Amino acid sequence: MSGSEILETKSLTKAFGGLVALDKIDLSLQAGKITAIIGPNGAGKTTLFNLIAGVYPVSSGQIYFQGKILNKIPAHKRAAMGIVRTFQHVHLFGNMTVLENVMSGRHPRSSYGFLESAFRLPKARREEESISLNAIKYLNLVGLGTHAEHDALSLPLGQQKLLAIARAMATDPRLILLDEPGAGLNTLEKRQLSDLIRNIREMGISVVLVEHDMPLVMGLAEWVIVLDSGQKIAEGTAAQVQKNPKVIAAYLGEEVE
Amino acid sequence: MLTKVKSKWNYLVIAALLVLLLLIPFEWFLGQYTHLAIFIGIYTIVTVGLCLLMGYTGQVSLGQAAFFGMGAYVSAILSKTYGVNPWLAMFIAAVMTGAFAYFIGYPIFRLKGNYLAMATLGLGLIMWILFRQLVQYTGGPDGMVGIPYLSIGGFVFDTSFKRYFLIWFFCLVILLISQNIVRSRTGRALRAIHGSEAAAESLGINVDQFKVKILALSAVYASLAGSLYVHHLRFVSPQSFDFLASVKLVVMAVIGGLASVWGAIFGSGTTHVLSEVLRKAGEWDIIIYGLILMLIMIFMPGGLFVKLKEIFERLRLRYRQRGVEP
Amino acid sequence: MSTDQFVQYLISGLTQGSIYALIGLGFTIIYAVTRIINFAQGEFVMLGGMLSFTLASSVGIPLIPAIILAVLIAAAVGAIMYVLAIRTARGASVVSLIIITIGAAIFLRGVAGQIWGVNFVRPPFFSGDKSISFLGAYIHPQALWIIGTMVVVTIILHLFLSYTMVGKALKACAINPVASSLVGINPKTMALIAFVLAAAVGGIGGVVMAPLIMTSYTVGVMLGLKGFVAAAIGGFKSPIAAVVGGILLGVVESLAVAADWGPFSSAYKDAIALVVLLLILLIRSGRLAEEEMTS
Amino acid sequence: MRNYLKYAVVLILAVALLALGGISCSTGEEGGPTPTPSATPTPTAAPPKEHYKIGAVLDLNGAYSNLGIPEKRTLEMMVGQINENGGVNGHLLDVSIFDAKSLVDECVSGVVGLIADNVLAIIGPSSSGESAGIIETVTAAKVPNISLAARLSIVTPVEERYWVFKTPQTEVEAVRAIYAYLQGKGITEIAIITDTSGYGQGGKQYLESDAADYGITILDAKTFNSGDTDMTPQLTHINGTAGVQAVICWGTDKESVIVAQNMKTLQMTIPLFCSHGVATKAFINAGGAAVEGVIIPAGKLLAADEIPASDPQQKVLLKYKNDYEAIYGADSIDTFGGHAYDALSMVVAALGNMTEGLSLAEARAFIRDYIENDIKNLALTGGVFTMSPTNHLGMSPGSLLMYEIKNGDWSWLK
Repeated sequence: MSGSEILETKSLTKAFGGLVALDKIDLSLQAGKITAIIGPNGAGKTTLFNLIAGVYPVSSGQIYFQGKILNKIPAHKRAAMGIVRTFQHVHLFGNMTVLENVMSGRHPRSSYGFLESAFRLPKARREEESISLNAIKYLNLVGLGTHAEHDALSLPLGQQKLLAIARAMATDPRLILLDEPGAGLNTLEKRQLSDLIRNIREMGISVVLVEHDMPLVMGLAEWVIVLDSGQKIAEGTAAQVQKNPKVIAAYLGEEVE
Repeated sequence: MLTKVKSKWNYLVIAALLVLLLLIPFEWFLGQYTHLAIFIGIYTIVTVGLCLLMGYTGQVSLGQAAFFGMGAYVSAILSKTYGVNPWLAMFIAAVMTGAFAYFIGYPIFRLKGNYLAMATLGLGLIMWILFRQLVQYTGGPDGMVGIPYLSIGGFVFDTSFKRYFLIWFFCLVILLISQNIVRSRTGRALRAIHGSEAAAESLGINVDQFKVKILALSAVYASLAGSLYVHHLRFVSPQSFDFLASVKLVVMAVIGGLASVWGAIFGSGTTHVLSEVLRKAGEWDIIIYGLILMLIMIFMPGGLFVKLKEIFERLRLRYRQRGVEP
Repeated sequence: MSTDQFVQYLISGLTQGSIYALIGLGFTIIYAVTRIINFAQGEFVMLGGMLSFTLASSVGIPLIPAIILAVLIAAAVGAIMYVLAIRTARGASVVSLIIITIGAAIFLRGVAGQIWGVNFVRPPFFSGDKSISFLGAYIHPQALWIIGTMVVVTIILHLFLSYTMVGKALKACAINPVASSLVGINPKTMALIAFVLAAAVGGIGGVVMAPLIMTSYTVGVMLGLKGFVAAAIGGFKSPIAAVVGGILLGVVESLAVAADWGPFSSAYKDAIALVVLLLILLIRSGRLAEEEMTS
Repeated sequence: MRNYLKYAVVLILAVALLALGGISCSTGEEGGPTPTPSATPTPTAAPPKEHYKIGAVLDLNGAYSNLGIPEKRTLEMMVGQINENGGVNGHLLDVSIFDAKSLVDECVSGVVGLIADNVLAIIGPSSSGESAGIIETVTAAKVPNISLAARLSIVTPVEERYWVFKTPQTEVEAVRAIYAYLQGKGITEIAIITDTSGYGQGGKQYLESDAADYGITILDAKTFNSGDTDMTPQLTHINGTAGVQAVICWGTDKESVIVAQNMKTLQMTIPLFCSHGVATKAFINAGGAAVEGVIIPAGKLLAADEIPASDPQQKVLLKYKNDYEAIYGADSIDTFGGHAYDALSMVVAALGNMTEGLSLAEARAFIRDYIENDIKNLALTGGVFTMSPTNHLGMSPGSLLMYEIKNGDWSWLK
């Protein structure tokens, strides 16, 4: 399905009381591509993520996912549609093991409820089977298979970030939103991360990442969108945006790590 | 750890505990404490619900006694005043309480943290006031006496001995059900909510709905316990469901171990055995009770069950090393 | 209802509200710094009252030193409670710590019962027993003392938190313990200060309210409950918020008695008050949620 | 450092436990399974007879502890005296007292425990709510129970209270005593303010039902909760009701003082009447100026010294008062201890007439039957009792006197 749009926004706007965090943003993201959203702090990147993920309602404008309008759809329903996001501050479930974290990612792909679980009905057993199989699959994808039984928070930050991605992947998304996946990682971990993201793309999943780390972005992204103080100021290939004077202006004073 | 690799050891311990449980009410064993054991069973049922709600889902309830009381009063009123069959009354009570919890759950869970604590506390107080003031139905502050016994066919549960087995049957079934729930997709969803609501939501977990559902479930547990309570004592009075009762329930849940279903037994057990042992101490009992409560939390903040598990594990490993695994 | 009566209801509500506020303040201080709901707060209030009675009436120390001594002892108890019971509980979750405060409350109550016996007592009034006429209503001089003390204590706390080094540190610790510990504020010390402050404020409250409402070793339970409600309405945010919560609770209770339509007799005043307050919370909750997201 | 503190905590616990040990031992002695040589007056070296075990559930902590403590002291005092004189027919008395903590559940558990200890009879508890709670238990176990709580409903309907008796005057007597007094004073229009507790609601019920019989109309009825600290709003409402000649307050002592206090603050001059539940020293001591002039009905104990010798109760009143105050200090007496005195006296009377060698069940049945059928014109502190199968209170009328509080003491309104 490459070539068609996976996600579109039309004059998307979000205002918190007085301040306008996002101002009439028009985007259209190609399916099966790695898109990066960059911009200085407070540009509205995370707000954009939260709107797509449905954390809070849009003030005006529309979001379309595979042509379907997304505005009114509650956050927890979007995962089932194939949109999933990770968090800047990893947000792992500390009260679970590594494996259980990923298993909880299978939630939208399984359906048994209180009754089935209370009495261990056949349906529950069947689904648990496939849940754990898939979970292990995705755990291996990010190379954490050997840590399945550890407490999630006992992992170093690098692996925690990978685990978060595995947990998101477990929902079988069409579109995965990565919020600063590279933050706090060392060079080696960043290389692993890039490989993983490419892998995910190879699986035909569209990737959107918000990232401060320019080398990482430029190495990965096939399409880059630049936000500044709630406005889209540029988009294009990595090479194009890097030359864009607006972008350079926006980043002046911003030390680019 | 223990919950996973189920070694022979665990089975041995569980079997031993079950046998112990089975023997308690016999005269030649601990017969004279049957009544105490029954109370432990009843309060365990409420406490399990609280563990699911607080320990797993991370939602505070300072008003659980309200549901406990609803179950008790609905059962009492239906079976005594209107002559409804006690079992039916018990069922109606559970449904009513569950539904009530479900519907108040939606507004209440719009509140978070200490506002939630406040709201549940308020709910508890309001129910308590109603129990006291609706005299024509509830008998007011003095409560109701002469509530009928439960019975199956001709078999009447008219002695503590009989009721002991009935109540602990309920208790164990509920413990097992809860155990299954926490080890399932549902349980993971609940723990996810506790871990991070944002992340849970992003993984397609309907946070609000799970919250009200678990509140309703805990309410149903409390209601069942309440019904058993009145059909055991054949008496009900508002005082058993006041603010302090709600606090007592939280205490049980925490000292047992919030994040462990089986901890509920230890929580309920410890509190009741303590006050039984201390009763002989006259006016001094509450001083010592307070001290012990503090000490338990200071030395085993995770709760008794967690501590016991640690000790048990250590022993097992030691024996393993000695190579005497049976 | 005549205006005189209305004023009387307001005065009564204000007096009770001030009592609730004085107790609520303690809850707020400890919660803000440690996230602990201190169930022993009511016992601090009880201690203040009982001590001032023993010192002033039994031992016969003049009122002022007796009061000061009572407050100091209460504060000391707060410190001891923190050092012995709270700080020793390493790696305990907040819930566990809350249970410890429950244990402490039971313990303190029991000890008080042994020391002072089970009868309720009344320390001497600060300035007589002759009620003062005001806009056709009456107010007891001790009530004025209570309201005044509440106002003064609140102002002092506010200034303390806003303008002193320690106060600012406390605030910082309340907002973000981790960050503040990075800039060299020791959360444990802050927690200790919070407990001492709360105990002292509770003690002061107990001292001023005891002459009017009397005291016994069991009063801590009910007073603590009301104080908790007051603090919770205020969202455990700031001293001012706690005061607003307390006054609100007091006035609503008083007016709930005034308005007794049929079934809603004075028997339901507490229920009515709670319902009203819960509704306020629910209406505000929408906005609160919004705030959380932006912050 | 921290471990230090932990040890400190442990130390405190240890001390407390030791103290506990001391306490329970001492109670053990007072409860006296071990007869001290001096206490056993058996000149013949006959083997000491087995003890008569009696149980008591009293509120030694919590809301009703101000009733429970004098009750406990009274029982311990009596048991001491009786055993010094060689017990009942040579059987030493052994009273084990359980703390019900003013909680129904605790109370029931305590009673179950006592029954398991094979007690012959159970005295207590102090509050109506708890008392109602144990009716089923004692009835099922066929153990006689003498309640120390006020409500009439504890012994009525009597066919459902086969095993239950009580000694305190009920709210009915108290209400009628007050109404009779009002009638005498020509007061016809009153307001009532009652506690929402069982005790208060009991009073309210009879205040409303009996008013007409005494030509009294209730113009305003307000309530408060136990533990409330301000009744000004209620009283403001009453004050705003035209024609109220007197206020009757039905609650326990602390709340009643606050009512008196608030009336004074509102400068209400109409008389205040309180229930017999406030007949405690604390009411006067803490009440101070506020309760001056308050009028209450209460047992004769408060006026023991003034009771004429012609009164059948005089002897027992004086004896109890003097014995009690000899131990616990002057002016320490109150009517609640008296109720315990009456209860144990009845049990002892029954035991005194019990034949040897009865089985436990027989003994329990005998005590019940004796109290029901053979307690006739028995003068005790609360009144003159005549029990019958239709009356498990059996108190002769006129057991309550009206008192006014004058300069810090009860003065009997003869």
